[in-house]
Amino acid sequence: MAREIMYRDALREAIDEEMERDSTVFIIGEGIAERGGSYKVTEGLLSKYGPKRVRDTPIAEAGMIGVGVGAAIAGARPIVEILYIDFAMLGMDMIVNQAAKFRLMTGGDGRVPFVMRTQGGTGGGVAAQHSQSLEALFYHIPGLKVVMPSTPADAKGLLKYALRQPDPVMFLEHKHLYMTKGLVPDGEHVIEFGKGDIKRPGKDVTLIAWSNMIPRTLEAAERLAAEGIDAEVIDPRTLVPLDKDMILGSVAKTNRAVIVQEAVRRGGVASDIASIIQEEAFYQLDAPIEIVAGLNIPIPFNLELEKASVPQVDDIVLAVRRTLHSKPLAQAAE
Amino acid sequence: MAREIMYRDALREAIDEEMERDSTVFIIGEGIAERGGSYKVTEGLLSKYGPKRVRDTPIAEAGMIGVGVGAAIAGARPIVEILYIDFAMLGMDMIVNQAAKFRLMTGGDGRVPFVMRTQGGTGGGVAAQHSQSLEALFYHIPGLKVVMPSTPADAKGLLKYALRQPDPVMFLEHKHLYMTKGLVPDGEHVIEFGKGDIKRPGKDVTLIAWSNMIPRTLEAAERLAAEGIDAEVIDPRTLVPLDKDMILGSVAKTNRAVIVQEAVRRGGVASDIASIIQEEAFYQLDAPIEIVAGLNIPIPFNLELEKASVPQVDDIVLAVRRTLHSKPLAQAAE
Amino acid sequence: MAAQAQKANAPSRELLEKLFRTAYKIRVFESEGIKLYRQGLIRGYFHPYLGQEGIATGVCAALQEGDFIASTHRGHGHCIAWGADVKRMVAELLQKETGYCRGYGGSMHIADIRAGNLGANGIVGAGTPLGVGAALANQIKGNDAVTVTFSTDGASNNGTFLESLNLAAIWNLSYVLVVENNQYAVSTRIEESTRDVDLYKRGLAIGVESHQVDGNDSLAVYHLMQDAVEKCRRGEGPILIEAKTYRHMGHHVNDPGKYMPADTLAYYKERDPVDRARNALVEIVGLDQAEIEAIENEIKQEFEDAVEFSKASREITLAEFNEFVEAY
Amino acid sequence: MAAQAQKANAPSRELLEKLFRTAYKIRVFESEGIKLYRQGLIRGYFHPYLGQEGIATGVCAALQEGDFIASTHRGHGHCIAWGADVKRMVAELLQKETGYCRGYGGSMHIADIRAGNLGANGIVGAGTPLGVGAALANQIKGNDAVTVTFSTDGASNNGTFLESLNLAAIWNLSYVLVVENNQYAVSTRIEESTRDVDLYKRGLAIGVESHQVDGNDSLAVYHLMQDAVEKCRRGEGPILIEAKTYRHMGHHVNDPGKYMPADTLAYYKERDPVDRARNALVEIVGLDQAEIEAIENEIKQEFEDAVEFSKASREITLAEFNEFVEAY
Ligand SMILES: Cc1ncc(C[n+]2csc(CCOP(=O)(O)OP(=O)(O)O)c2C)c(N)n1
Ligand SMILES: Cc1ncc(C[n+]2csc(CCOP(=O)(O)OP(=O)(O)O)c2C)c(N)n1
Ligand SMILES: [Mg+2]
Ligand SMILES: [Mg+2]
Repeated sequence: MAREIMYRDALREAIDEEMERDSTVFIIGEGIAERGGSYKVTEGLLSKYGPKRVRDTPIAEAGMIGVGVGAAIAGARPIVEILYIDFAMLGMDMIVNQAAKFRLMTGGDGRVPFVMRTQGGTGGGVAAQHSQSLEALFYHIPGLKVVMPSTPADAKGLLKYALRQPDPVMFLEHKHLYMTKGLVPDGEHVIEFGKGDIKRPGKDVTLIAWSNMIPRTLEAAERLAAEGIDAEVIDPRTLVPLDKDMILGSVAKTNRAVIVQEAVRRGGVASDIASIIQEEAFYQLDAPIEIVAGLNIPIPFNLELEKASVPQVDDIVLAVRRTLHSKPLAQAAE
Repeated sequence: MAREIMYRDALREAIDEEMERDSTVFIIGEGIAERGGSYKVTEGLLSKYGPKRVRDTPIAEAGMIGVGVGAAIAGARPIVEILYIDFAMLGMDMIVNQAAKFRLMTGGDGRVPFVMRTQGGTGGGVAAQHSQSLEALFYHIPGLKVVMPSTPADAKGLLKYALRQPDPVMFLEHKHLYMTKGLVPDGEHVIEFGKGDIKRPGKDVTLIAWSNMIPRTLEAAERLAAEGIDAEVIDPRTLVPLDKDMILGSVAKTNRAVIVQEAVRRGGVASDIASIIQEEAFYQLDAPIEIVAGLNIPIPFNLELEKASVPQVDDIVLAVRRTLHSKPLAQAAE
Repeated sequence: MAAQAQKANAPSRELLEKLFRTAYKIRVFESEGIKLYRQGLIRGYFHPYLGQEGIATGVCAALQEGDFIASTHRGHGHCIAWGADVKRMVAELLQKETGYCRGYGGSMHIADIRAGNLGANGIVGAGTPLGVGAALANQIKGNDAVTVTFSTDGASNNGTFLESLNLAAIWNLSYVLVVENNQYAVSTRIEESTRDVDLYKRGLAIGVESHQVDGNDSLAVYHLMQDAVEKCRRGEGPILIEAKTYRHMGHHVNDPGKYMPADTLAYYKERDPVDRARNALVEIVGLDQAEIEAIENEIKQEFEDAVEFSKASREITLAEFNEFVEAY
Repeated sequence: MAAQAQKANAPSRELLEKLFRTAYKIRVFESEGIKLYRQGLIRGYFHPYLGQEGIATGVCAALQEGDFIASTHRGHGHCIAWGADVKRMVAELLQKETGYCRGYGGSMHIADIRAGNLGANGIVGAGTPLGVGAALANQIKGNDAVTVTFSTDGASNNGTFLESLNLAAIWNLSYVLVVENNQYAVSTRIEESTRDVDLYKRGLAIGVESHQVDGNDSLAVYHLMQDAVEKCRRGEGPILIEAKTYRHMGHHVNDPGKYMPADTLAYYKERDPVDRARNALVEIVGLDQAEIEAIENEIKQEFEDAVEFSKASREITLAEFNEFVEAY
């Protein structure tokens, strides 16, 4: 059985259940205890688990992340909530040079079961320093797991898994998703990393997206369906590890791929996925892989410009049409 | 006329000439004044320009970078030297959220003529926190210029240009290059951003590399030449802006591309360049684009493992051979 | 913005009127701005400076043209005290092309870079290194400009505080760090964030002359600041000023601020900085009710005009934007 | 590593011998290690702890099993004082599979995570938050472990100092921050890096009990530390200890350290921590020359054995490495 709940509630359930299960799980962040967090994810946890395991912090992102990493090394299971992914930049040393490398530097003995929860993406006029999609920065650092759930069920299952595995996890939520609803299975619900999910099966073109681009891509797919185009929508759910098999399997079937990311085009994760597909499925592609992505610009305050800066449903539809109108290679080569 | 000098001397000449020309150019860093810098790039500048314009700092990377950004906004021309690119992680907020975004956030009025000089790459046993190649992190942030000179002449010309243009520049040197020699033109020598350089012309395959991968790629090209393979070696010199025209022009001629980067494979700049080539030159490619890159792992201390972690000449040669043995698409599609 | 020559004791009418005008202008801007926000004309974040007006008012009155300021996420007050054009401020909040940032920045990034205002900042603590950098630029250029960073209690627990104030200190920069201690970071009380709520001690610990002042007393702030500015121009900077204050409402427009104890709030409202600036004008210089009202009406009118102006302004077009993107 | 029960006044032979053994073992490790470096057997960085032995020695003598330490880039001394196996230390420096990190870490990352040594760190200042985090983990687990971060004068100007010590303070963690003030960051004198060279004041400014001690006096360090540890176990942490000291040579093996004034160096060498620990053993407990030599020879032999062991050890194979890469 399943219940329809909000993304933020699904996250809370995951934290709650894991705190119940494992007494070393704790959470720190700005305004997460008494106030229950800016997105209400941590509401009620303070009264249930007390001030030792649910703590407000000063505005000290480097310190918070660093302390979380240290606690993880020493055998606890910290969740550090960073209000905006933009602010994680203040703690990059602790993420890149400590959390990600500790295992290697200790020859494998040291593990860092650290979870950083944060949120990114555009959100209606919060401007350049509160709107970024920065998953590519973590994606490039070996040793970090990168998780970007798009639904309440994925959010819950992946966060529970994150709190049971031994490596540092960048758990990246999206500010637009917190109040979206979805079915979440009752009972124990854990989703392993590295397993993508086909959010919509199809046969004509493979659409790859994650986080808040999933609802948009699904909407685009519905519009395309009305035109007779049957798109498959794949959500890798975890970018590291990446479910290459699922992506390559789909492309083998459709021969065309469009990757949709909210992050800026230059140097984004979409580029990397494209590089993998062209490398491993070169002879199966009938058209260039299209990337629909954010413009190479910080996000402007003005709402129209903000919209113009990140992929909209129209952009996805157009890209798919372009892909399908490309002549197949066999013809082109003639 | 030209003189043969070392990379580090070329850098010093650029700084010296620009400090001479523009009294608002100044440099700060750890041990750069009295000691002349860990790589001797700033030797002699203190006695020539005095302690106001050549300053040692405490170990405070976030502060140094932030202060540099503020000084740039207020109309000076700072050079901030960060000893290792790894340590730039401590100042990421100032780079990502301040320097890169200020122009947009001020609607175009504010400019940030800030130059951060630092060095990266493996260097013989300095281990995981002193060996990274992190250009991809800056590459992904709109508003930053990313410069990676491979020769003394490029180092000088690009650094001089960096100190005359209005945007934040990540000027990324390589620890292995400081003592390499090359011809540098006499007199005023300035190289504009966005112009790649063909380090070796060829017709069979396009090799794209930068920084310390250039000498290795050239060595590979020589070995390939002995086998009758004529490789073109392109050095974009600046990754942002990227000389797409030069890359696409070369691929149009050779129909095959291999990209070589020291940075780890996952989410590196090579992936992005590959994504551009496949998007814009799809029908011209006779084989998948090969990426020769670092393993997805922090750099180990052990020297043999360090070597195994980043591309060696052999790896490049093998990749080129693989590319050339791929069957052309026209055949494959049949 | 012109620096005042005279010292304490007998403040001039000119000075007191200036202080009141500034404080009142901020009060109107924030109260009326909140209404625009509630009407849906402003989006994103809006952090009102209500209750803290005394600080920006007193600080900026002691500065002069050529000086620099850097601000916080709660930056409208600093901008106004600095002498910004209210028209262009409202236009920015309404994302119009006539705004200070052409609608690209909004409340959290409002700046007037041409006049030496490095702007508000969405990253708590970031204004400190930026301000120190501006002071460094001025030292290198050899002018006598003073740079002020408006900072916060929250930012005092952030690494940038230590790193950049220490740099300002070892380089003897003409720099004043104004710590607006409003005793909250969103809903977190300062007592939860640190063991010692007297933040000026952190300056002392690294050899920086540091003071504490009642931030709701714009005249006291002004005098302390004037002294600090003089010292800076003599090369005796940097200086830290901790100004104690309290917000009149929640953290941002949509925060009811229920966590703020009623009695503490009442205590600070009794010491309202705008009232005090007004009272000084009445009690010390003898302005009558009509004169006060004339000033207030003038300021209210200025705001109304700014709203008109802003509503009539256009937004950046997509074509203009695309050009900007190409050049970025 | 066992905590000592007795207080000042009459130090026991057991304690004094322990202090001397530790200090001397560090001295041998560093002096002999430098020779291995010069022979080309060790690559990368090697930052000797020569001259600073008193600090790690005194601090670790007051700790017990179950406690944690985090260290600096100059971490051999801490590792030894913590009770590490010299064999596995040398093997690590020689990049052998038998090393503490199997040759993956080297001098700058040497750690013994299974014994609660979070390791050396290549990032100045990074050990502070990591140590505070370990203390937090122990508080959450509800045990009475104490965590120590060995830190430096250089790290005291870094933001992590303020941020993480402040967190330790508001959470009353069982944490001791030991600031090894050797008065240099590479070639930069502390006077160039800050206006106030008494770094313990930075702890006081945020309400942390803070002390200063002669770092070359291992016994004094021990007593202060013992007191700090007791307070921590009673829940009265954190505590900051600034230990003044001086390097006996340049920053790393290849730095001749010419910038260090000869007279200052001589001053500190006269107060050599190893000599003082040896003298205490002779003067207070009456050990004779032969007894001292026996101890010294034993320690030298231990090092020689470690070199033999390490040379005979193998390196990680590429196959093993590839497996590690796959799993990473
Ligand atoms: C680095 C950073 N962390 C967190 C935030 C989110 N945030 C915005 S304002 C604020 C509280 C700020 O409190 P304080 O610094 O005291 O300033 P005040 O709001 O009281 O003026 C927080 C946590 C931020 N903007 N930047
Ligand atoms: C964040 C960072 N910046 C710079 C360096 C380079 N570096 C290594 S040791 C050192 C000097 C450290 O001085 P201090 O912190 O006082 O420690 P000491 O060497 O005196 O033990 C520097 C600058 C570094 N490792 N990490
Ligand atoms: Mg506050
Ligand atoms: Mg030192």
